[in-house]
Amino acid sequence: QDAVSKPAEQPKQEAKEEAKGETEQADIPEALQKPIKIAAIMQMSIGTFSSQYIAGVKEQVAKFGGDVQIYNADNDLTKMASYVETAINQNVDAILLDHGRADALKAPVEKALAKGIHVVAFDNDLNIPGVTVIDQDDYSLAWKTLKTLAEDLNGEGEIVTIWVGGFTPMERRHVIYEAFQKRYPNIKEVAKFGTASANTALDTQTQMEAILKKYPNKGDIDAVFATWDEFAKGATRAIQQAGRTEIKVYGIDLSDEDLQIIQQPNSPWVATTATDPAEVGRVQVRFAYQKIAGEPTPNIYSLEPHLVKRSDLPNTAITMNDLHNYIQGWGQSNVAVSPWMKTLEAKVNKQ
Amino acid sequence: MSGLRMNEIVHSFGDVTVLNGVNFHVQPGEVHALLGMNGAGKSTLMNILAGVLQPTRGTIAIDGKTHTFFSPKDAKRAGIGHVVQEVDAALFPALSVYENVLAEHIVAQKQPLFSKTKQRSFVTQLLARVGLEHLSLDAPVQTCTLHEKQLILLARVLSSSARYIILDEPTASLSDEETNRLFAMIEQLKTQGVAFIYISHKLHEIKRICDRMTILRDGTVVYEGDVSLATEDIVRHMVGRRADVRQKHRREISGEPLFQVKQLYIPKTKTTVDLTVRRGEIVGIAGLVGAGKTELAESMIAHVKTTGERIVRGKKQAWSSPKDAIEAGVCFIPEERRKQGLFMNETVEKNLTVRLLSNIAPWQWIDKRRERTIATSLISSLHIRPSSPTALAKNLSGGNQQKVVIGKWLQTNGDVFIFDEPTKGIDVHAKEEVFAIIRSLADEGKGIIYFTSECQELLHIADTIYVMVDGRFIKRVKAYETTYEQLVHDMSGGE
Amino acid sequence: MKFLYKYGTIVAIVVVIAFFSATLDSFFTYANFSDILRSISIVTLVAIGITFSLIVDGFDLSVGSTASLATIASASALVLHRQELFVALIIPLLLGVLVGLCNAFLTIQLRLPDLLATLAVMYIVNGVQLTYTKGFSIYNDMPLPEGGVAPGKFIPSFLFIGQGELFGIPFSVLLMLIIVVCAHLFLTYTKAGRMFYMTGENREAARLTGIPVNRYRAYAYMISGAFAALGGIVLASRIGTGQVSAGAPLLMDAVAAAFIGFSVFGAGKPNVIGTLLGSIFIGVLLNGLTMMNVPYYAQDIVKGAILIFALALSHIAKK
Amino acid sequence: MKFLYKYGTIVAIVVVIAFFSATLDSFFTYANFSDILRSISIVTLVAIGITFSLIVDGFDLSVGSTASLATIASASALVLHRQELFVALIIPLLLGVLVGLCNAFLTIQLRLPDLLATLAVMYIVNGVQLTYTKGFSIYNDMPLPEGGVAPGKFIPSFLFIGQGELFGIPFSVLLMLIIVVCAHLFLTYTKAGRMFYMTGENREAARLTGIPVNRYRAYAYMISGAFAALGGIVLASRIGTGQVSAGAPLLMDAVAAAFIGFSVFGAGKPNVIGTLLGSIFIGVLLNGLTMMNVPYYAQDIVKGAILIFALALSHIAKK
Ligand SMILES: Nc1ncnc2c1ncn2[C@@H]1O[C@H](COP(=O)(O)OP(=O)(O)OP(=O)(O)O)[C@@H](O)[C@H]1O
Ligand SMILES: Nc1ncnc2c1ncn2[C@@H]1O[C@H](COP(=O)(O)OP(=O)(O)OP(=O)(O)O)[C@@H](O)[C@H]1O
Ligand SMILES: [Mg+2]
Ligand SMILES: [Mg+2]
Repeated sequence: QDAVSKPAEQPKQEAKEEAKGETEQADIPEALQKPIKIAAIMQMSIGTFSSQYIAGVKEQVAKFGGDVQIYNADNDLTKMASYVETAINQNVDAILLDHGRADALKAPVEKALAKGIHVVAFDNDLNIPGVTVIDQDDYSLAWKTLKTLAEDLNGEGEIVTIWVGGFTPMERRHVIYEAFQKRYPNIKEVAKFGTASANTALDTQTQMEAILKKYPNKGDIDAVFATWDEFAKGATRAIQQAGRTEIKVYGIDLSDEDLQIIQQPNSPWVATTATDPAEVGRVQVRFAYQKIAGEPTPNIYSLEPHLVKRSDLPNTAITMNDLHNYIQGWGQSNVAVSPWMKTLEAKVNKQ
Repeated sequence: MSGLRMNEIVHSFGDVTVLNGVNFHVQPGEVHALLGMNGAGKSTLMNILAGVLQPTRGTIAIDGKTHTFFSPKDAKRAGIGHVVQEVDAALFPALSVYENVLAEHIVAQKQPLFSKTKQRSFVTQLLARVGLEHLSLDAPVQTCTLHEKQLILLARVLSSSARYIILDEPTASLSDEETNRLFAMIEQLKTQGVAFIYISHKLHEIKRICDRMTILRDGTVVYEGDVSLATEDIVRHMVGRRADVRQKHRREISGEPLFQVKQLYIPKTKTTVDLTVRRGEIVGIAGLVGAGKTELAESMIAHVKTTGERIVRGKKQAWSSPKDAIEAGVCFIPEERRKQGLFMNETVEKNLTVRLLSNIAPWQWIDKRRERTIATSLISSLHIRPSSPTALAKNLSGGNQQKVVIGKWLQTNGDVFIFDEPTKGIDVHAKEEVFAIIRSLADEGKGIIYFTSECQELLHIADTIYVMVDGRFIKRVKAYETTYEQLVHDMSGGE
Repeated sequence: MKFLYKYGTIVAIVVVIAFFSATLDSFFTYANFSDILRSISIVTLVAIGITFSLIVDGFDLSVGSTASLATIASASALVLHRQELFVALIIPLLLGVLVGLCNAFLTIQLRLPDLLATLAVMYIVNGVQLTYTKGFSIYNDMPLPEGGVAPGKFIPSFLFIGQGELFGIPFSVLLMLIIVVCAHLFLTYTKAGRMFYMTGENREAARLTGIPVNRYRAYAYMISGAFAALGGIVLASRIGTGQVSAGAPLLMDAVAAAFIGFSVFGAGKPNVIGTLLGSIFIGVLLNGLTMMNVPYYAQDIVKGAILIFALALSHIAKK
Repeated sequence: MKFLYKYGTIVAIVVVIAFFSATLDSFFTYANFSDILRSISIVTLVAIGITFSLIVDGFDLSVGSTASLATIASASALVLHRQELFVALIIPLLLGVLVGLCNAFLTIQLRLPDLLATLAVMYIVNGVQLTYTKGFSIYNDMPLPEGGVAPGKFIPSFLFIGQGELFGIPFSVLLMLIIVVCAHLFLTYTKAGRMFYMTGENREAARLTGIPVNRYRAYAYMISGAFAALGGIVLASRIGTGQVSAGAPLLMDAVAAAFIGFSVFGAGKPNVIGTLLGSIFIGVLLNGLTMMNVPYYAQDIVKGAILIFALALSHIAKK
């Protein structure tokens, strides 16, 4: 399982080679002459990260003139598996998966492959030849944030951790957190909590308030490590409303809404590590199109996460589309780009 | 034309005409008794007066002005107050005494708010008038006793300025002292010009409190006038031709004692009773509504938690639920068939065979063919209509429902049958059929206990009659040694 | 026994508070209680709505999704349509009443069982708010599909509802308390309040007493919808976002609060003071357990156990 | 009218299927129907349990969390304790029965209202399964806190339950159909089944007829727990993971299926064939709407609307 999510070297090189050929004009492959039908199946849709991921998928498919159907399994893995089967029965050209677990999806995905339907997965542990798994490298995400936190605290202090189990990415992030605790024994965890519901941010806010009351003095808590941006949002609001902005928040994941919160004056949310959710969606679609076109695709592709610090951002409000101006390499992965894609986009544009 | 007049009132439930051109007249400030046997149509007439039912034909006039009541609200506005016979239908159980008393007042008042202190003192006054000054205003009504509930309803009626108040069996569950207080209150209101319509089966009360009376028989008025009529004459008017039923032939019972209770405690009336049934004997228990008959019957079969000895065929029993009683051979046919006796949404067949499942399903698996055979034979021997075993119980008429309730016990090997008001609400024809069933059970050597408030029936069917008043047996007679008039007399307290 | 029956729930709350105060230094402080009250204000508003539907012997499962709808509606009015405070309040409330009307139509006119009808409405309303937003949350400066960013903002006057303070008391707490007091007075001291209770207690008797029972049942559903919407408004203001499906988790807590309220003071019937106490009970538990560092997964156990304890206390005493 | 009352629900199902078949090429195929049946098999099992509790006039809200508990229990038995198939089946089933016993104790002995008691048990059971796993899912080769990886695996014989096929039919569908048939026969043709119905139909009459009503009510809750656990086992086998809280979403769909089942064949009472059809109805809708490219957020609207339609059909005809 670990092997699945570790960034693999070889696919990246491949990606670079493809990037080089970008400017050349090329003919649209035979398989893509007709409009493409794609099913995007999500384990769940909570918060703005998911929204932007979907937006990325839709945007890229629209540019290619395809047709995408979004399925939301409401955090029900059996439903997710059923959706894959429904998609197969509908004879889609490709299936995009967002999260989910290999144990639940392996059988239907193999069925899809047998019927010649291409599968590109995001952030799950599928390990089937022919399926490209993109992940945002949760280990690296967690480590970048935690390292920043440790540096800022100078390796010493009291922190609050917000985490919830039951989701693959969360569990991976927790592995790094445990390593971090060993590495920095002087950073003490004074409290750890977290609930995932349809209203995670507000629940976190309520619980964070209780923690702040329990540690009412300046210096009782130095920082908050939030393993998910919904957690970070709630913690930030609790801290702001309690006027305890000396407590800094370190998060993982980023969305437009988060960006707006981070940019607020005296926002305690000082750093977050993330990949661009929309970019994830776009890359996933491009891989799917490459598969349909019959081009070679890697089995594993790890998106490079970026550390976004509050101090790196300008004073004026920006959106994630502008972020690349301030964060090196943000959202411009340029992976999985084939020469014919420009032609295809131009053709669609003309229609 | 002063006073209240109901002219030529006709009322039918479907095909059955219950009131047949009734003229009824009440003067202001009088207490007017409305008498009649069970089912004579008293409550129906009063429901029409109170706007609950709309008459098929006929008019109502108050002080010469004709009214049409489309709803209880209209009747109330015209000054009619109604204390109904079945109090629970009119009360709000979880609401306080205070709120229940004020219910109508609140609904009728114009302003959206009310002053709680003023209202509270108003309610305290009302409760004092009906003799409930000890009651806490905030106690939920569901914690009150039956007679308190009745008086609360009365207080509710007094809260509006009603000029004609209907009391439908108000004393059925009142003690002597409470009755006296009620009468004092009636006397006092009379002086203020309020008139009462008083329904009761206790004839001695009528003479004490009423000024005039109307006697109803089978939906027609047979007497209107003074109350100074001799008791025998009143009963004769009420009973009509049916009074001279043939006497029951003498039948001596000498079988072994089948079922005995000793010092059986009745929780509701806080009394204890002793009773014996012999093989082949039909024991009748006569008592007015509220005498405690149902509670006794339910105590006998351990449906109600109680103390006392139960002996079946000489063996002492330790029962904790009706299941034990049934296994010892004691069957109970309850009074409220809808609530206690039937599975309304199930078929007649399933209702009839529910006690016979161990026969038709020896290995858990129900032998449908045998079930059908048993059901069909019961249906035909009981003349149940419709005769389809798959008809739903809820679609049967009352009498046929009653036959189903009885029928389910017939093929069990029960020895003792306890019937609680088995003829309530069923027609004459069905009644005869039920009697025939009971008689044949007795002939087979079963023991029967028959609870009823209809003396007529007891004379007809019972061998031994116990008269029950307020939870006590005040008399035990052989059926052929007593008369209808005597029984009516005994049941109403023996005065 | 009588005492337990009447004050069982309150005893339970006091015991829990005493326990937390003894073991946690920072629990029994003004600031913490003000936080607890603020955190329960939303659930309490929704629970008051449920209390109304329970009073007329109905049941409204759609409140959670109605709250979500209201959250989205006020966020949309402010952010997408740049409307003023008044509009951002009135539209969600009207939508809440509308949902109540649908429930009333289905249960009263079509006579569908209320549990089922409001379940169906719950699905529909949830779908409506998701469809309207296409699953996206609504927030300040959000990029629009047609390019550019959203014209409006969560204005300070709106945010004040959920985040502001008045005389050192959070505004949402004040709002909640005022509404609890008003609803209590309304139900106890007005003609209409009595009629609600009578309708629920014995529908037949109420009809005979001259109460237009169907009208009052419809009112109750509309009030329930309006309170759910109010809860949704406070929710939007508190998180400063129009989060989709944000109201869904409110349902269970609100139902629990209203049910616990049944037994307060031995009332044996739904009542708003009881609902408030039930809600406080749940809020205190969550706060105290978090402070005690009880992991989130074990909190449910304590919550369930204490729910049973509180109920059993008054039920056993009743027997 | 009589016809509509009796066959209203079936007409609705047929109309919906006909509509989808006409508009969608790939809908009316063996493969698709087999998928639909497989997707509803878990919900149906849970819904049969609910049907039992409804038959005795009870209500069991705890089934969702019982299913979660069973999922975790079988995953734990297989993966963490390296047990055989038999143990991985019997332990969750016993736990399910135990939860049923708790429900029975609270509702029958303590006489708490069933909705409330099972709500509290729902919280507790949910907390128990989360606490046991500390919030982690259980999967093959998972790393253990004390180092190393889990000794066991989801063995093929266990995975066969949810993923295998027999004669070209998914095994879980076969299991569901067999159980529906058995439960139907049990309830219709056995003495005990009859007693369940009688107990629910009129508890007092049943008691007076000598049926030990409390025992049958307790049985019903235990059966409900056992079926929820069976649903959880199939769930674990289908997803090959001990996913925490995986059973929670089953509750609403199962309740809806059981309720729709009421009106099938005009039965007017809970019955397993009806429950199966209700479950199929929901499954067909979900499948068809997905195929028609109705966005997931709008599907709730259609689902709610059709639920109302199906219910109204038989209710209106009844009047
Ligand atoms: N809703 C109804 N449908 C059909 N028949 C009814 C209905 N209500 C009453 N009856 C019948 O009408 C007749 C008169 O009933 P009513 O209640 O007026 O008698 P009553 O004189 O008040 O008797 P009691 O002294 O027992 O109260 C009875 O035969 C009864 O069975
Ligand atoms: N405390 C009480 N509160 C309210 N209703 C009561 C109470 N006790 C008894 N009752 C009801 O009062 C009615 C009369 O009581 P009971 O059944 O003991 O007398 P009865 O002689 O059998 O009268 P009936 O002829 O009506 O059967 C019954 O319907 C009973 O359920
Ligand atoms: Mg009468
Ligand atoms: Mg009786």
